[in-house]
Amino acid sequence: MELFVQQVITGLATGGIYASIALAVVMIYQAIDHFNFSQGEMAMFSTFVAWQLIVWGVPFWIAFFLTVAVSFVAGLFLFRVILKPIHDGPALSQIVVFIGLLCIFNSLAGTLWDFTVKPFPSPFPEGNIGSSLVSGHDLGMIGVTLAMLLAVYVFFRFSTMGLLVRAAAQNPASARLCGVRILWVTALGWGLAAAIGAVAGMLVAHKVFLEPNMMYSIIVYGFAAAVVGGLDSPGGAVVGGFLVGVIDNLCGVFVPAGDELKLTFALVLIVAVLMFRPTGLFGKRVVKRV
Amino acid sequence: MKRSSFAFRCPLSLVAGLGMVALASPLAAQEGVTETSIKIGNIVPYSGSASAYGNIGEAGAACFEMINDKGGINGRTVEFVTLDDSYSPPKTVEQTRKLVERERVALLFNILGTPTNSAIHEYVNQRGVPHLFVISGHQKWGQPDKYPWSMGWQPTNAAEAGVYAAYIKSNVDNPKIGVLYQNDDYGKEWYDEFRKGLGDAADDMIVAAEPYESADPSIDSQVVKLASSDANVFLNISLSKFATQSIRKADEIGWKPLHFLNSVSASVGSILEPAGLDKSEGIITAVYLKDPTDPQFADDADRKEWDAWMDKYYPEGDKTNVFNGYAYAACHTLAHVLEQAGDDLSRESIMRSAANIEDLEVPMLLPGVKINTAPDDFYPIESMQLVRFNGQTFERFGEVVSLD
Amino acid sequence: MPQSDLARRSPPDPKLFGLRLSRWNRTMLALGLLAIVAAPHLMEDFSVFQLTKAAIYAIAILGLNLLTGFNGQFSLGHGAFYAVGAYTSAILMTSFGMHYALTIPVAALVAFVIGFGFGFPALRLEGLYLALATFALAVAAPQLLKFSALEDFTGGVQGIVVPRPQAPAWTGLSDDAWLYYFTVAWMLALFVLAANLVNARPGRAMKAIRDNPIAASAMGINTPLYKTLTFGVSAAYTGVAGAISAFVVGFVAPDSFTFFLSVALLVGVVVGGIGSVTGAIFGGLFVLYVPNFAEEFAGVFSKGLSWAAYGTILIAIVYLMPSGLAGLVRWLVMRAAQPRQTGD
Amino acid sequence: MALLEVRDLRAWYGHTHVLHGCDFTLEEGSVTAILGANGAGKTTLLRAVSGMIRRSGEIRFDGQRVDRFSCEDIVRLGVAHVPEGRGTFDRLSVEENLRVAATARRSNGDVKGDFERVYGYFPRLQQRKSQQAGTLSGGEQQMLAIGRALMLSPRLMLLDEPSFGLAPQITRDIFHILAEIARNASASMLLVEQNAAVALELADRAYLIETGRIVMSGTSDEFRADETVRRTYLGY
Repeated sequence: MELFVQQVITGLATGGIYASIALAVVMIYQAIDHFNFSQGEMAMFSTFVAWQLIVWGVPFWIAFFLTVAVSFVAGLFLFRVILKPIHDGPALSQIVVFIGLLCIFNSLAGTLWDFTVKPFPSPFPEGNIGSSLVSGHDLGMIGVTLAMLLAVYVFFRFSTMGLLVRAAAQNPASARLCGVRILWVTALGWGLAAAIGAVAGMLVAHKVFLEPNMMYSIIVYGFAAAVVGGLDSPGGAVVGGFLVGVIDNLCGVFVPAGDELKLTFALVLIVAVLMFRPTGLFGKRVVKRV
Repeated sequence: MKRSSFAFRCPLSLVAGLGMVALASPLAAQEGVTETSIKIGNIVPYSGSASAYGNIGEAGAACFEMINDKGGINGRTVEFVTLDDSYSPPKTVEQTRKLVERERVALLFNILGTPTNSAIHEYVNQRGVPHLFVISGHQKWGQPDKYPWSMGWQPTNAAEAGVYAAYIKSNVDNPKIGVLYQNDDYGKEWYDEFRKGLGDAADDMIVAAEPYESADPSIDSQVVKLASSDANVFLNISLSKFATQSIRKADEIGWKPLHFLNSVSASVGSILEPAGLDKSEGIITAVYLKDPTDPQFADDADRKEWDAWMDKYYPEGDKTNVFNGYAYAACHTLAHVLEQAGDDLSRESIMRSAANIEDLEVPMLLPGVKINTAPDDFYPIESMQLVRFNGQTFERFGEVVSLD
Repeated sequence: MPQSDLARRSPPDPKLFGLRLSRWNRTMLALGLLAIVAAPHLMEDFSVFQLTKAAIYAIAILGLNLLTGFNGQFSLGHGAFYAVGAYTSAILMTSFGMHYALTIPVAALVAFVIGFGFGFPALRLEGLYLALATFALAVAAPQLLKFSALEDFTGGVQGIVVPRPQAPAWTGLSDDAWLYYFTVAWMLALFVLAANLVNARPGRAMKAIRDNPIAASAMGINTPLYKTLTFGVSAAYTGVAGAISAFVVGFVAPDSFTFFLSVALLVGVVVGGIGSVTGAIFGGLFVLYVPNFAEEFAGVFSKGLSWAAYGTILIAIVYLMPSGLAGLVRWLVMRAAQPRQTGD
Repeated sequence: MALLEVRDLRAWYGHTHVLHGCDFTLEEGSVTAILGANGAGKTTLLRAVSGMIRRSGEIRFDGQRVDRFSCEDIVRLGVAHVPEGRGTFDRLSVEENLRVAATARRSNGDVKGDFERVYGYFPRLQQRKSQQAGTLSGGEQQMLAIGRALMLSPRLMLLDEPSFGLAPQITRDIFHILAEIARNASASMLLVEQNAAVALELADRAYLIETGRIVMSGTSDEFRADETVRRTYLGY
C-alpha cells in the first residue's frame, strides 16, 4: 500500500511533465488539425536558448519571458516561411516536413551546445514538500501547467482569436469564406504552440536535465497523454498527462514483468482506452452526417 | 496493358540506382597503406538517439590531426575516416563494408557499441581486418582463439563489477543491495557479471533490481522503489542523464546508501556537477582514466597537454565531456601500436603489434594503470582504482587493482 | 475529417496505366532488365550489397504504401513488422537450421497473421489515433525483443548472429551478387503482384475505402474485411523485407528495429510517391543512399550536422516534388513520350 | 450600375480548364439563378467569383475590380459564399459557427441584431445553439451555412445548391426563407441549382451554363417558357 501511494505520487510528479507537453500538443492540434512531430525538438531548442541566456547572465525570469516571446515569433515565422507553401498539401507530406524539422533542430542543438547534460535552474524553492517524494519544483511545475491550462482554456473558449484558430484548423476553406485570414490565424496558432512548448521545455528541463535528445521520449508520452485525454480538450490533455504518469508507474510495479515492459503495458492500455473511447476520455465525439 | 506501364517504369529506377554507384578501384598491396600514409576507419553515432557519443569520433580525428602535425607515425600521415551509423547495427554493417571495401582502410578503430560491433564481428574476422579498441566493456572482444582480429580496450564490465562485488563482500556488514540498470546489452551484462561477482550470496544480498529504458523520460519511479526496499547499498548502473537524475533523486528523497556508480558515468563535470556536487558526496567508483574535470588534475601535465590539444584541434568540443579524454588516450594507444609495427603495416603485422603491448602508459590514464596485451590476452586495460567523491574531487583509496 | 485526406491528394494518374507499350518503352524495359542482370558484374561487392539493401527497403516501403497510399490507413509502426520478419527468419535459421530461402514464406505468414490481428483494433481508430496505436507498436517492439522471458529465442539484448548464405557453386557468383539476385527476384515478383493487386478488384475496393469509406460500404464493399486484409498483406510484405534483411545483414538485435526504422519507411513512401507502386523503388534507393549523401555533405562543415542536411533534403523534396520521385519521373516520361501534346 | 459584372471569366482546377469565358451581370437587389447539368461548371463559377480558385477575366463588384483579390478580401467586401457541402465547422457549436462569420463583417454594426435575425429565420438553430455543429442534420447544416452567410451582413450571397441532398419538404422550407431574405432586400443572390424548378421560382433572371460556357440568358419567365429548358432541366 505504501508502495502504491509512493508510486502514485511520483507518477503525478512525472505526469506533470507529460501534462505540460500535452497542452502544447493540443494547442498545435487546434491550430493545424494534426500533430507537429517536430514540436518536442522545437521546445528543446527554445529551452537551450533560455539556458544560453542564463549562462550569459540574464536573470531567470527575464530569460524565461524572453524565450517565450522569441519562441512565439519563431513559431510564427516557421509557419510563414517553411509551412505556408505546403499548408494545403497532403498530410503525409507535411509529416515528412515535420520529420525534416525534427532532424534539423536536433542536429543544430547538438552542434551548437554539445550533448553533455546541463542543469537547468528552477525558479521554485529547493527541497521537498510533505511526503518528501515531491519536490518544490514538481509542485511549481504542476502549478504553472494548471495556469497555462487556464489560459489556454480561456483563449479557446472565450476569445475571438481562439475561435478563429479552431475554425481555421477544422475547415480552412469555410473559414476563408467567413473572411478569416487563415494563414495568419494558423501562424498565430503555431506561435502560441511554440510558446507553450517553450514553457513546458523550461519546466521539464530542470527535472530531466537539458540535452538535445531530452524530448525524444517525453514527446511520445505527451502525444499519448493528449490523445488519451482528447485532442480538442485542453483539460483532458492535462488529466491525460497525469494519468499516463501514474499508469506508467503502476504498470512498472504491479504488473508481472512490468519492470521490463512498463512502456509496452502503458501503451497497450492507452490503445485499449481508445478502443472504447475513440476520441479520448474527454474528447467530443463527432458524428458525421452525410 | 496494366502490367506494361509497371514494367516500363520499374527499370528506370534501377538505371537511376546504377548511376549512383561508383566503380571499383584497384587493389593495393598493403591495404590502406602507402609510403606516406595509413588509412584508419572509425564508426560512431553522429545522429540518432546515441548521438551523445558522436564526439568520440571527432575527438579521434582531432587527435590524429595533432599526431600528423607532429610528423605522423613513422613518417606516415594518418588518414582518419569516420562514419555515422546512428547506433543501428544494419547501418554499422554497411558503413564497415564501406570502410573496408571501398575506402580500403588498413584497420578499424574505436567503433562504438556492443550491438553494433556484434553485427560486424563475423565479417571482420572472416575478412581479417584489425578491429581494434572496440568501445564496449563486453567480454566478447577478448577471444583471440575464436576472433583473432577483434580487441577491446577499456576494462570489461565484468572486471569492474567484480571490483565492486569484492569490495562490498569484504567491507560492508549485512549488505542489502538495490540495483538500477539500463535495460540493454550494457546494463544487463553488467548486472549479470555483478551477480557472478557476489557468488552464491547474490540472491540474499540483492534486495531490489530495477531496470529502466533509455526511452524513459524520468527514472524517479525506479529510484523511489529502490529506496523503499531499505537497501543500504545502491549499485547505480546508469548512463549520462539517468546517472545525473538518479544521483539527485536519491538525495532528494533522503536515501543515503553506500552508492556505487559505474565508471562510465564517473565524470565530475558532466555527471556529478549537473546533479549537484553536494548531492554526489560519497559516491564510489572505479576509474582508469584521469577525469579532466576533476580539480585534482588541474595542474597535471597530461591534463594540461590535453587542454592545449582541445583548444587547438577540437575547439568546438566540450571540455566537460569525459569521452574526449577517452578518445585521446585510445588514439595514443593506437599510435603506439602502429609505431611498434614499424614499416610492415600489413594487417597481420598490425594485429601482432596490438597483441604485444608491454606496460604501455598513455596520456590521460591514471598513474599506475598500464596497458598490456599478449597473443592470448586481448584485454588491454585491466587495472582500476577505487575512488570516492568527497564533494570536490575523486579521492583515490587503496591500490590500483589488477583485475585478471 | 482530415484523416481521410491523408492520401487522397496523391495523383493516381490512371491514364498512364492505359499507356501502350511503345517501342521506346520496350527499349527501356529491355535496358532496365539488362541493367538489373548486369549490375553485379559492373560493380564491387559493396555496391551490390547496398543495392540489395535498397531493394529490401523497396519491398518494405511497398508494403507500407499498400496500406497508406492505397488504403488510406496510417502506420508509424511498420518497423515492428520488419522486425517480426527478421526475427522469424533469424530464429528459424539458427535454432531450427532451416534453409534461408524457406524462412521467407514463414516470415510472411507470421507477419501477415500479426498484421491482420492488428488490423482489428485499427478498424476502430482513424487518422491520428491510428497513428498513435501503430506508433505504440513501433516503440514496444524493441522492448518485447529484449524481454528476458523470450531470451532463449530472441537472444535478448545481444541479438542473433545469422550466418550469411553462400552462393551455390554452380552460379559462379560472389555471395553478395547471389543475394542481390535473390532479393531482386523477390522484389520483382512482389512488385508485379502488387501492381496487379492494386489494378484489379481488390485494389479498386481498397482505393474506394480510402477515398470515401461510407460510399464504399454503400457500394457493398466489405470494408472491415478489406481493411484488415490490407493490414495483413502490408505487414506480410514488410515482413518479407525484414526476413531477407536478417541474412543479408547477418545480424538481428533490438537496436536494429527502433522507431527510426518506421520513420524511414514512412519517409520512403512519401518521397517515392504516395500510392505509387514503382515509387517504392525510389523510396528504397532514397532511404539507403540519401542519409549517406547527407553525411558526406554535412561532413564538410561538421559531422554532427548530418541530420540537419538530411532534414533539409527531406523538406526540399516535399517542395520540389510534391508527388514524390515517382511523380517526377512520370512527369518526365509524359513529356518525353508526348512531346507535341504538352501545353493546355 | 450592376452589383456584379463578370467578363470573360476563365477558371482552372489544377491543369484542367473548366470555365471557358463566361459573361454575366447581376443587378442590385435581384436574385439570379445559374442553371446547368452536373459538371457544367456551376460550382466552379461561384468559386471563381469568390476567389477560391485560380481564375482570369474581369470581375467587378460594385464597380470595383476584384478579380485579383484574395478570397478573404472579397468576403470582407460583402460577398457571402454558401459553399457546396455547407462548410460546417464540425467541432464548433452552432453559435460558435455563427460567431466565426461575425468577426469579418464589413461594419461592426449590430452583431446582436444579426444573431436575432438569423435565429428568427431559423428557430431550429436557436434551439440547438450550443450543440456541436457536426451533429446537425443535413437540413440544419444548410440553415447554419445560410446563417453564417447572413452574419457577414452581405450585399451579395452566392448560394451553391442549397437543396443538395435534402428532403423535398426541407428544400421547400429553405427556399421559403431564402425568398423571405431576398424580399427583405437585405442581399442580392447568385444561386446555383440543379433543381431548376425551385430555382426559377425564387429567381428573377437566369443563365444557363453548359460545359463551361454560358449558352442562354433571360428572365425566369422566359426560361420557363423555353422548350429545351423545360424538357432538359424542368422535366415536363
